[in-house]
Amino acid sequence: MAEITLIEAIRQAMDEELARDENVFIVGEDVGQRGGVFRATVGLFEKYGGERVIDSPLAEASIVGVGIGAALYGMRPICEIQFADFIHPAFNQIINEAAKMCYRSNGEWTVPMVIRAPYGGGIGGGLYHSQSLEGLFTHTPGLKVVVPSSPYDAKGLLKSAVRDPNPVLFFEPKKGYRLIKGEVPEGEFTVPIGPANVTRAGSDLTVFSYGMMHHYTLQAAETVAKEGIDVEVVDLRTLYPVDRDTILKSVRKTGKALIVHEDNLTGGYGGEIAAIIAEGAFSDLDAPVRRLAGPDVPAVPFSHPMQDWFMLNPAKIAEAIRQLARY
Amino acid sequence: MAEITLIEAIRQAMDEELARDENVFIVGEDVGQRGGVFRATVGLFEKYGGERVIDSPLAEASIVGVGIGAALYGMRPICEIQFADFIHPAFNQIINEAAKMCYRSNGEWTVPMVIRAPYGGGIGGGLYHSQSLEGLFTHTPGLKVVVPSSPYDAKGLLKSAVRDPNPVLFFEPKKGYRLIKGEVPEGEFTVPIGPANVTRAGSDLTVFSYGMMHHYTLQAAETVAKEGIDVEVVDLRTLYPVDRDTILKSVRKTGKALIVHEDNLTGGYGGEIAAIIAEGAFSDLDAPVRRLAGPDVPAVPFSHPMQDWFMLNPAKIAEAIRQLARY
Amino acid sequence: MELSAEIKREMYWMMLLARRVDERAWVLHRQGKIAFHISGIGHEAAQVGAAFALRRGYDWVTPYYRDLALMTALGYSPTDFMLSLMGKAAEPSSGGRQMPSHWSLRTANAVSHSAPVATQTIHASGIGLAIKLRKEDKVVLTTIGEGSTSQGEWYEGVNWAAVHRLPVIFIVQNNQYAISVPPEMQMAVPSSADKACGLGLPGEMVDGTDVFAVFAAVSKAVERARKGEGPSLIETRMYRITPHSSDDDDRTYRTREEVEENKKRDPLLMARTLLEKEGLLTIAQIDEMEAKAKQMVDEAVKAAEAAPYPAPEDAAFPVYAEEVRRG
Amino acid sequence: MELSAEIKREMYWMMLLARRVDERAWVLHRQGKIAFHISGIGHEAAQVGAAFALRRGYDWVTPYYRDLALMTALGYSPTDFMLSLMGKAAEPSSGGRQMPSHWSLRTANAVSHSAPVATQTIHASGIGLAIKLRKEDKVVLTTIGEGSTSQGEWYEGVNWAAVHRLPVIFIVQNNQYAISVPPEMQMAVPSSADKACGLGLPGEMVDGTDVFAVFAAVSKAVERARKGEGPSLIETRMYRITPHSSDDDDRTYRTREEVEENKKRDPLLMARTLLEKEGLLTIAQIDEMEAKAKQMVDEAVKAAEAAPYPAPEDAAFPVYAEEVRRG
Ligand SMILES: Cc1ncc(C[n+]2csc(CCOP(=O)(O)OP(=O)(O)O)c2C)c(N)n1
Ligand SMILES: Cc1ncc(C[n+]2csc(CCOP(=O)(O)OP(=O)(O)O)c2C)c(N)n1
Ligand SMILES: [Mg+2]
Ligand SMILES: [Mg+2]
Repeated sequence: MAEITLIEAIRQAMDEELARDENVFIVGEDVGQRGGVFRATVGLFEKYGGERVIDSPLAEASIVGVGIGAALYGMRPICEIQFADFIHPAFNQIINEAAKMCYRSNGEWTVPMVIRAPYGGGIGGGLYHSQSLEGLFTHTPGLKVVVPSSPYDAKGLLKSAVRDPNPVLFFEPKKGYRLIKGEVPEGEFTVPIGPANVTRAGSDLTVFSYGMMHHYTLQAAETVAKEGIDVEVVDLRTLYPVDRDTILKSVRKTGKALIVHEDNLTGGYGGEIAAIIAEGAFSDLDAPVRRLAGPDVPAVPFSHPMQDWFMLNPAKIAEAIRQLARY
Repeated sequence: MAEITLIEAIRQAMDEELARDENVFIVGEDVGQRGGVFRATVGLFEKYGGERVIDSPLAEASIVGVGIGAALYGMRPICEIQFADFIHPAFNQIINEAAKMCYRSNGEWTVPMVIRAPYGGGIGGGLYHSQSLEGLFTHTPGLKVVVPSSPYDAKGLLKSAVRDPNPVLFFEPKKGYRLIKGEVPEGEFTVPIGPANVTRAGSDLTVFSYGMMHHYTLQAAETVAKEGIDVEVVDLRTLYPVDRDTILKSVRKTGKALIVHEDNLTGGYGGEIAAIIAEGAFSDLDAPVRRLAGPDVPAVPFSHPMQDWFMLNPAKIAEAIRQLARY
Repeated sequence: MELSAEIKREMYWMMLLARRVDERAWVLHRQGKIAFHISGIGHEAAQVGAAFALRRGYDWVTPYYRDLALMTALGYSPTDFMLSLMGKAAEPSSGGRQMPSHWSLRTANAVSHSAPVATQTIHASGIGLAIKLRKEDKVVLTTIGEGSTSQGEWYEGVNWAAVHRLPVIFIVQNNQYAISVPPEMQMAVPSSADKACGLGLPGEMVDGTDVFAVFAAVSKAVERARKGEGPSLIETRMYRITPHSSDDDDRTYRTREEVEENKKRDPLLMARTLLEKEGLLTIAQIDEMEAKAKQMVDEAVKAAEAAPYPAPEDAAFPVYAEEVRRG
Repeated sequence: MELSAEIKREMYWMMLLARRVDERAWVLHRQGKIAFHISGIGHEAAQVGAAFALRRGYDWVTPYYRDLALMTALGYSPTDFMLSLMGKAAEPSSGGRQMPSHWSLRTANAVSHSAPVATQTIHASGIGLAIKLRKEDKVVLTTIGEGSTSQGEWYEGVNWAAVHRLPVIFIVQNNQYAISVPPEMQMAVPSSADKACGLGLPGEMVDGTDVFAVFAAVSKAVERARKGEGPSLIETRMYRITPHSSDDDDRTYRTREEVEENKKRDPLLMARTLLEKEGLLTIAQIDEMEAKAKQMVDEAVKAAEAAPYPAPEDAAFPVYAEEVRRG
């Protein structure tokens, strides 16, 4: 098996889906000749032509809205939002249109569509090239929200997303694009949208995370393992709908839960997970449900000392694990 | 003291603020001669003229964005979004601009602005005239989110919002506009943004809610009181920033918490409250933290049987209270 | 294209039928049998003229709420409409989920739309893109009110079609009001057709009370689009004879004299006069049509009243495409 | 307005200074001393010409990231820029919170902007509205790239100013690319100035490499605005000589020959040639300016390198206006 980067896995998934189904096409800013500002679509314009890899005018509502229209007609658009930070103009189209179409038409119309958006900080991008936005989208019935953390999952989940009959918002941890590498089999495979993944079995406590933070969590778990703390790690992967069963099963086993995300703490996705645990595993809990998350400031600042202050890392996660283990 | 409706309290607050400060102006769709589709601005166009009560072109991003520009210049705009359901096109201006302006300019620029938006269902409005959207905005540092539930609070909080140096999103429970009446003193008063309000003292359990659901909760509390269940009721009022102290103090006293909101359950505001309680009052809890909320479907359907299925009411709240009390 | 006498009569019939259905809705509202109606009275010529320029059932449409006559011409029956007014389960747009006049008719390629204005404009371009990608000769027609052309999404949608030369016909129904706001407060150009020059597509203003003039203008645009020559923008100008909706009180912002004056250009009267003058329509034929319309409307009301409401718990579905139950 | 020799030389000096600062930024980037630079090389004539048409410090500006020369002319010093490139605390736009070139200069009435393009267009109209409401004779100038005029918020912002006849000058800097995407993929009109006709305001295209032509065109627009005659739209056309930013690789989408060809219209060279021909600029004067610029840039780099970073924990503030610490 070849070891590839996260972004190469994403590129491969799109390449294979474009080859498999002629209804699949890509639309976004600079996705054509430029191959995307992160190079996720590199080579695809040359291979499939400008009719299937389309440079959009610079307007996100139209990228998503045109995708919706095409999906209604039976196409399978993959819409690229250049940075998650620029998804806000498309909010109406995503929340009010794509996500509500099936329900509002009693199933007469569906929107099979993927929206890819690189998210997250730690790359010197400042307030508007670093945002984690899953907390704004994990409250929308009709939408699926996926965040992969490994090349294997990225490829398998993106292929599933393209084939899914619903709108899928696919947040990609951009700091991990080239940093995270992993083995990915050659042939066709998919990873189902829905189930969370227990990526490390353990008995002392469970850490729930996703994306870049899941990557860091595995590192932190190794660190504390040497200190005798046996951590179970769950990669949530599909954030919406939530895989309640896997979450509750793990907490019932370990009795302690820590939720880690980079997005701001208050009102973030971690609140929902904590609430599910607090309600569903009440009598199994040996400690308060803890959350470790980005601070409640608008977004990641640019200057490095400030960026470091904002960002989580394996050391900060390890420290939160130790504290919870001590409880 | 006069007994007035919720919407009259809102109208009075705007009237008085327009009279008090010449920097205050209103901008929105049909706010002028029409006096607003809910009649919240009725009479103000005649009294203050078309320069201070401005009919905007039909474009929400511009209503908020023009408000931001004017606020930067030193004005105090009150922006009306006709229905909360139509706030999505303004999402970028609210989240990326208004809320981040102070932080991103290190305080050089601030946006003193109010955005009023009628929200909520039960009025036969279907998917797009019934939405509860606080869950999408209570995750944004830099923004304040307020939901009044009584005429007194509505007037006092709206006046505080107009005077607040930050952007304040003011969600008004439109089903209560004429249904909810209460005493409001004649002269000048304000209600501070920030503190939650214990509206009913009790010892068996605490119900946290806001807006229309708080109104219903008080009714439900009366019902179960006759059955011997002594409920404490907290009106959260300011949803963001969260008043953690009042929340935790009440749960530490009663040992049981129920959170009630009309907005969809998963990823909703209740998750954050549950998480705060689960973490901060762990050892005081005698039962799982419960949430009673709207079901996870896109929004309130139009047809009455379906609308009733979606909506909470005092009876459903009373039943959830009984269940929790029995735990 | 020269129209046969028969087709001209059929166009008149469609206008008449839509009018009688619409009038009955107002009666039902006054009787307290329905809670809401939004009317297309005065718009029939524009809508029927446009519909007849299409290959109905082959071409695609993304309509808006004022399109009762357009939808009637596309096959949305009086019974369908009455079902929708009453929120009955068999209503084809949404099974009672959406408010009345929020159309969808899969069999006619008429796409589900929402209330947030202008979202459908971008969908039309997306459908147009799909048609172009598949190298088909279908066209898409989309409608909107003049006030809603202030919305950024409208601009983005038209721009897409212009840049990519998509087979889309953008119809603006300028009825002189957006609820209470006149066009001068929406745009600084005399006609929304003037907006075409800034977007690089042909723009034309046509008398929206003249069904045959509209037919001719739209036919020309359809031909252009079908031949791959790109989109067109057409403003059909008329007057909104009724209040905005049954919730509106138009006395607050316009005089009765103005309304009466404009009723002189009632498109139904004008078509009738014209056809009578041309000798294509006799009094007997008109009486027959009126009798048939009355009968159809009576039967529709009866059928709708007898039809069952949706089961409350059906409101739980279909949030995702997997939950769609066909048949 | 006839320009004195002195002012013409001052304009040249501003262009030169901005150019040398910009070039140094590229050097610092190659040296690995800074991580990011977005360049205004080729845009100096348009920006300096526009700046000099204003009453600087009196009129208002909402700029965009490519406006180094504009901001230099408004008083943003080379040291300020070097501080921003290095993320140092004393940087006046954001105290290191924002990426470089995300300007704000309170003393110059230059408003903080973000990265999401076109949001500043609406702010300009809001400021224009405030100026009009206060009956002052200030004007607002706002800038943007041609690609970003595809954004719905741009359209809404310009429309507002046109409808309300606000004192706003909308400058589009058409540099032939939006990252990799050419204007033909953004708009179906030959120039963004053509968009004015659809919005009902005067539109003009001017050679953006000719500082005096830009000055003349913008001066005319400023005069109109100051007299209450409403907004104007001006496209200044030039060529983006550098890659989009230091993160871009423009070899993927344009040839070296094209770039070299366009360098012939370098605005700095053109201004110099013109001033020399008019006898307003001697070699000695140029040498002196170059020496002064070099010295200023050297000192700026030194000062910035010596300046302290922000304290990490300063990143916690100011989320709300109450937290702003002045002085
Ligand atoms: C985004 C959005 N904002 C506000 C509304 C509320 N609203 C419904 S119809 C309407 C006026 C529309 O006027 P126009 O576009 O001229 O269409 P008309 O109703 O006159 O046919 C408004 C403001 C809405 N539906 N969507
Ligand atoms: C809303 C939004 N979408 C995407 C981007 C990413 N982006 C940054 S600059 C740019 C191109 C802008 O081109 P143009 O408007 O022509 O300005 P130029 O950079 O050429 O001066 C893009 C797509 C952004 N900043 N904001
Ligand atoms: Mg209208
Ligand atoms: Mg450009």
